[in-house]
Amino acid sequence: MTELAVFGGKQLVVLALIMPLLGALLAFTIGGRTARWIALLTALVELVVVVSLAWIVVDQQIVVEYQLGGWEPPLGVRLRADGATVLVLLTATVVMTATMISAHADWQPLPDQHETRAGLVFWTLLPALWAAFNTVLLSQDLFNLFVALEILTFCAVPLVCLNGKAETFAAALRYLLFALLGSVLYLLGAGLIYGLWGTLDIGLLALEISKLNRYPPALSLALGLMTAGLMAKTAIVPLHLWLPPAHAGAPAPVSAILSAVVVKAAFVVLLRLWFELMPGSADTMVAQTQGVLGGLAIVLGGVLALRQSRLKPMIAYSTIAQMGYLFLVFPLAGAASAWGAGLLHLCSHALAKAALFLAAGQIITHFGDDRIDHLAGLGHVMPLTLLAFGVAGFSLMGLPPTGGFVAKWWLLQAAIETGHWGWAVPILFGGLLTAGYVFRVLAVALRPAATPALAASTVPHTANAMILLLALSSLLLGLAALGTGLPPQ
Amino acid sequence: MVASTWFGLGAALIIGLSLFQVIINPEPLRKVLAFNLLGSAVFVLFGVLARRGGGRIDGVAFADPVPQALIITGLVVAFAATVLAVALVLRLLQAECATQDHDTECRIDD
Amino acid sequence: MTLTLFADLGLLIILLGLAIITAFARPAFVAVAAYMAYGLVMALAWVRLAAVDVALTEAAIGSGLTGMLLLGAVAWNQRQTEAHPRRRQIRLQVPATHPLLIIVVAAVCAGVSAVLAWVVVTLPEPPTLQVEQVRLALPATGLGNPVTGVLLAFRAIDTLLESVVLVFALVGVWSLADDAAWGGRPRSLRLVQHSHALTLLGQLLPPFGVLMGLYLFWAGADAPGGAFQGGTLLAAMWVLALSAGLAKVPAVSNRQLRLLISIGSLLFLAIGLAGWAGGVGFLGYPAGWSKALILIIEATLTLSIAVTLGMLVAGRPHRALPR
Amino acid sequence: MTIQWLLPVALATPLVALLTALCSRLRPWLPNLLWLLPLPALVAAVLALHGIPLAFTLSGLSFALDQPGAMLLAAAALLWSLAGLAVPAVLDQPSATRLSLWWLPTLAGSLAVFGAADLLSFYLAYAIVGMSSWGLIGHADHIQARHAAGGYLIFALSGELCVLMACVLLAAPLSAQTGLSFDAVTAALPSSPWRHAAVGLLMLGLGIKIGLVPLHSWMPLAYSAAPPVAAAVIAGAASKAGIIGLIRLLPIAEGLMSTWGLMLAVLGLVTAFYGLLIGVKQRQPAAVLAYSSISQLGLTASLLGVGLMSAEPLSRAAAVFYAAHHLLVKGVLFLALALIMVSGARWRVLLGVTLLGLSLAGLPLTAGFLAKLGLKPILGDGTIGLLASLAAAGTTLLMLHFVRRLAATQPVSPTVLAPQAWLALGLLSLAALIVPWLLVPLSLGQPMRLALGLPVDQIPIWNVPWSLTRWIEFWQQLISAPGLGKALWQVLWPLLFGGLIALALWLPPLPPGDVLLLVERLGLRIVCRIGEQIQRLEHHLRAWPVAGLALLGLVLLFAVMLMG
Repeated sequence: MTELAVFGGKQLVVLALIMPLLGALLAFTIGGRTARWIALLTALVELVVVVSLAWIVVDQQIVVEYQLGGWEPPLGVRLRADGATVLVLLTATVVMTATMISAHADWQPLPDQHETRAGLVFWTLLPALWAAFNTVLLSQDLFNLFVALEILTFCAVPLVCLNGKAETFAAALRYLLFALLGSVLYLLGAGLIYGLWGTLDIGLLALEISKLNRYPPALSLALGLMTAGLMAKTAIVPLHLWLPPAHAGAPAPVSAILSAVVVKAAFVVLLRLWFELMPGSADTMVAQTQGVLGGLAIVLGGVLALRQSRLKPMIAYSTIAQMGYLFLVFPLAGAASAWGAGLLHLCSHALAKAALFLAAGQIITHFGDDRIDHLAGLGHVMPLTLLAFGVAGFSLMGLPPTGGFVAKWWLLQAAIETGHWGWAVPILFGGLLTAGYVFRVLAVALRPAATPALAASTVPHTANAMILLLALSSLLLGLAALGTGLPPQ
Repeated sequence: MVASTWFGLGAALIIGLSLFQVIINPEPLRKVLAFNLLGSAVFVLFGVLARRGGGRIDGVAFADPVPQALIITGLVVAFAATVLAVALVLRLLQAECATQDHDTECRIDD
Repeated sequence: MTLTLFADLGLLIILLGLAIITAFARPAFVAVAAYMAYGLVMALAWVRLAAVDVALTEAAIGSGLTGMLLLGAVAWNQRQTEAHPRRRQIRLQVPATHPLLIIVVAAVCAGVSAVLAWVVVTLPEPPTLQVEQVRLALPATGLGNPVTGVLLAFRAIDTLLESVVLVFALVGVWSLADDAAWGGRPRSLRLVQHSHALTLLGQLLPPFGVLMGLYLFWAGADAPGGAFQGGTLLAAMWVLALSAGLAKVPAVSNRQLRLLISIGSLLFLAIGLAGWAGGVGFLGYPAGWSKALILIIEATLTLSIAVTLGMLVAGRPHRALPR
Repeated sequence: MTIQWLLPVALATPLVALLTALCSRLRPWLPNLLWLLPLPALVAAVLALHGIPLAFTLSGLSFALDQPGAMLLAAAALLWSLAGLAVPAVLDQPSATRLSLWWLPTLAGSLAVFGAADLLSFYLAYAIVGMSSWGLIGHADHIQARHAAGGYLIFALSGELCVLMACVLLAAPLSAQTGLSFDAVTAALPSSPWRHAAVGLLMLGLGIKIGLVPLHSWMPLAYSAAPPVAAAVIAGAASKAGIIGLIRLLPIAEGLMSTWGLMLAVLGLVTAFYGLLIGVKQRQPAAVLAYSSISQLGLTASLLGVGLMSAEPLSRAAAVFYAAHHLLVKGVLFLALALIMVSGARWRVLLGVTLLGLSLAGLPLTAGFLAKLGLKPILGDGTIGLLASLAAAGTTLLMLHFVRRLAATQPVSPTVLAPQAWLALGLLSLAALIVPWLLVPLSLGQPMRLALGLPVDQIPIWNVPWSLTRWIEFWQQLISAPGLGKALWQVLWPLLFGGLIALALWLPPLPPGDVLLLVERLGLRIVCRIGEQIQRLEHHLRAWPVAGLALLGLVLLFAVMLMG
């Protein structure tokens, strides 16, 4: 009974995984007006759980492992939380909680209604998506990861077309089909790996692979299938066809989650494959190819973001560009700072991008227009929202002392350390493009309005507070990273 | 070559076929169908792996149970995906018909 | 030996033929019908691969339910096309792709097939799989069927997630409803207005089907079968009754319905959590209790799966409930 | 008693004030507070000059005030405070409020850049001041301002990225033990394998900031588009971020970079003359001042270049003084322009402006004379010294031209200004005339002794506490120096020469921005075309078959690569 009395790291790992799952199931079962409160309560409990877990892992410098059902791998499935995992877990928790709180007033039933469609779907699928994301982070089993990634997709797709607009159905279908294609390839790869060593546990596989001098053809094909399949889910150029319509067309809180959290899931698995299964793969041709695609994404995403006329597609293309930065981690993996840079970029982008999308949502609702050329007077009407937008934008640009800056700094450092100078070019050029589209919005928004009689807006304080919180977290993350000292060892 | 290997070769062939359809066929329902074919071929490959690890006890053939369990889970997940995709296609059809009735253009192939 | 090899090769050739028809037949009806046939033949192939549990699942879900779903969609598509002759086809891409592109895609697909085939042939011998580990660990669970052991004990987390996948997929399908129809019933599944044959079938078949389904679940502990196979069979019977017009599809706002749908996963989760109290950790079963607990989980899962699958086939709510 | 809290308070004050802007009720009060906010920094700087070390570290960012930093900080804080005093007088209420929102971060960055004690904090402050200046430049709501702000942004960002890359390169050879302090950076640089890239990128990035030819084009456009009161702080204080960067980061004492030094010296001199030549052809007074800034900053850069070439640490001292002097004088000139554009020209103001303008050229008895004198021993009597003298002649010419253009400035509707504006101008002028004299013993002591032929004592240049007795002693020695008469003539002849040319010449005007305008139109068209092509490419990539093909292609590619 002592296990129940004191929640140690092991219990917290399990709770972090099942709390949102339980919340989603209860929200669905009870429904009505209660669904929202169940989801919000879940978020708060999960926040406490994850913060405690992070505290334990960071404070005691330990790696928490948990064998589900007590079955040891290769038979059973293992959960594992190390420092990097809890950082991403914490980021996702902050993003999720803030998004839920800022969206708490949306899709409420009318007085004579029992529940609304969008309300039930949102408050059920968002915790479900969260549970899936946490599973992706914590699970050490390749097949379990597949199931979790699938749940993530199945929850994200209906959320994309939550507003019921015709064009979002097409976007959602496109998203679903391409994500499925990626999953099938991943699954095939996982199967081949099982055929080689009879296990799906990443830790055991890493042991087996480290014994090899040369990869057998089955392993090569499996890794190729898994890598490409996961890349399809991260929307790296040229596999990004599904992202812009889905992320731009979804309701703003959903877009925030999709861009901040969902695309990161597949990337985390990719990091695991390449850093845990095959350490020292930085100089392989595959890593170089991934880097090239990353650079391509930075340029393509940045240019396309600059050429959008509306706010949300602009932010969606920005996600494509920012995912590009993450892929530069692979060719730079030889440097000590690359891993930290990728992780930090992932987290600070998540926070900043969520803030941007939520701010865009408030702008659409309360300013009534998201055409960038029509935003004049926004600074006067919604100063706080614009401030948050600006701070988040600065983090994307990599202005100090934001998290984006420190990540970029470490990436550049990695480029120098490994002697691959060329990678500095897309990093720096991408910053220029990012600054271009962020300042383009700020420049218009700070102009006085053409019609001076714009009333000060009535953006709910909670929403503004959450957006600011997200933007400032991205900033604080940078300060905290700076505090840990440079360069990371 | 044992029979299970032949099944593996067949699965490889069906995977190629269905991948081609998934990429080339423009009709969403046919894409979904091709996905199912693709998924089933991938499961056969799993089955071949399971059979390789099996054997015979008292004259009854048996296979590695782990891939079998994975296939059962995978089949259910694939069914969920199919349901969702078909529901989306039907909803899209309905939306398309509605716009057709109002005689307005709706671009979705972009 | 050679005789069975010939039989296997014959099976394989039939499978390939049906796959080609599924992939390339022009009329969508033919393709779907070929796919259903493919599923049934595939069930045979699974038996040949010594995977009877999979064979049952493939026949029930892979061929039966999926086929039914696709057939319905194709029929609806055709009806709509006839009703709206000027309607544009929905396409996710511009159909007239460049011939060069088609050739390149074909070449790359062939490449994937070839590499896969090569890999299959060159897999290392002897295989290192988990047959032994499962056999050693199985007695602790009190089960006789190793597949059920893997599903509900060793990899219980997968099965838990798999059961919630169905719930969330259902929410996803429902989410596509019109706002005005929310809370209401899905479209009636009745295929024809009044068919004595169907009514008769709907009345005759379900008792046997339900019995068979319950047997599958019960047998699953020690012989091929289990919650998913049993649940699917129950669902199929329910759908049959619905299409015969013998029962009404419940409204999506129905509390009992929602509880039925989620009870399997919730109970699974609850028993998993109770493992902490039993000192065996999350998703663990205390010694001696495991078979009983697994049977309880399987029973509720069978029920939930049956209801969920039935509702999935019924689709999104269509008509609002009268206020 | 410890007063270590003063420095963090001084640097954070503007940012805290910025937070009050979040409250819409407090926001209209901000412009009236602007003069107050830099005062803690001024106090901190004066204390630091008196030998009280101030420093603090926050989350890996360290700040400290040594004497060069304190000197520039004192001058900058003075300018920011007095210019801030004038803001509510020359702008209407809503406009001043909007300006304040950018004024405050620029102020914060501008003060912090002088106090930064390591690479990271320097880059942080440098980026803040660069980015927020954008808001000051684009403040006015007309197409010219937007255009100028856009141009500024492109230049500033490119510059900042170069500086960022340079900083990363500078930090690369350092370890966690040594930290990122400037001393560690300059010490590690000569042996670093990346030293040439680092110094080159540094010069490129900082060169954009201080407007070295050919990276100067943004400056005239920006300064003439910005409200003159904002231009006063940008041209005066913000541009010195580039100078302090060169002072801090160039490994001058090491003497291993003579090629780069020569390049910087030559580029600086070219810039000095280029600014003069184009400047005298300008009609807008703000543009004339902008070209004058280009020229003066070029001269400062060339001073540091010579220092780098000959490993002469004194060049830093001279550059600090030169920059501090320019900071105050340029502030006065822009502030005068700001007031005159509202209320019309007045002869008293014009007289003062003439005096201070000629101070830039080295008019005896002004502080500029001291600055020029300090250059002499470093630049020497050779070609570079001669060229510097000629530049002074040109500056005379340019300043007289500015006064003429200023006199011709007619406000659209002359308004009576609040007295605080004139008070600000008066105080700033006094400061520009007097403060440099106070700073001389600390910074120019040894160069001036050299220039006047006095023996150089062994007192270290930096970190001697400032005190009145020391100051009087210094000047007593200098006034009795035998070389004073010769030095006076050396500084005076270019001034007279320039004045004579000014009388003789009359030149047709050129538009501000020169090269930029020619490149811009062509460049924009090419960039737009490239953008269109990329968009088209992306559209094709998003077609389903292409994406599917790419996916399978990657599978095969990766598999083949891994099989090796």
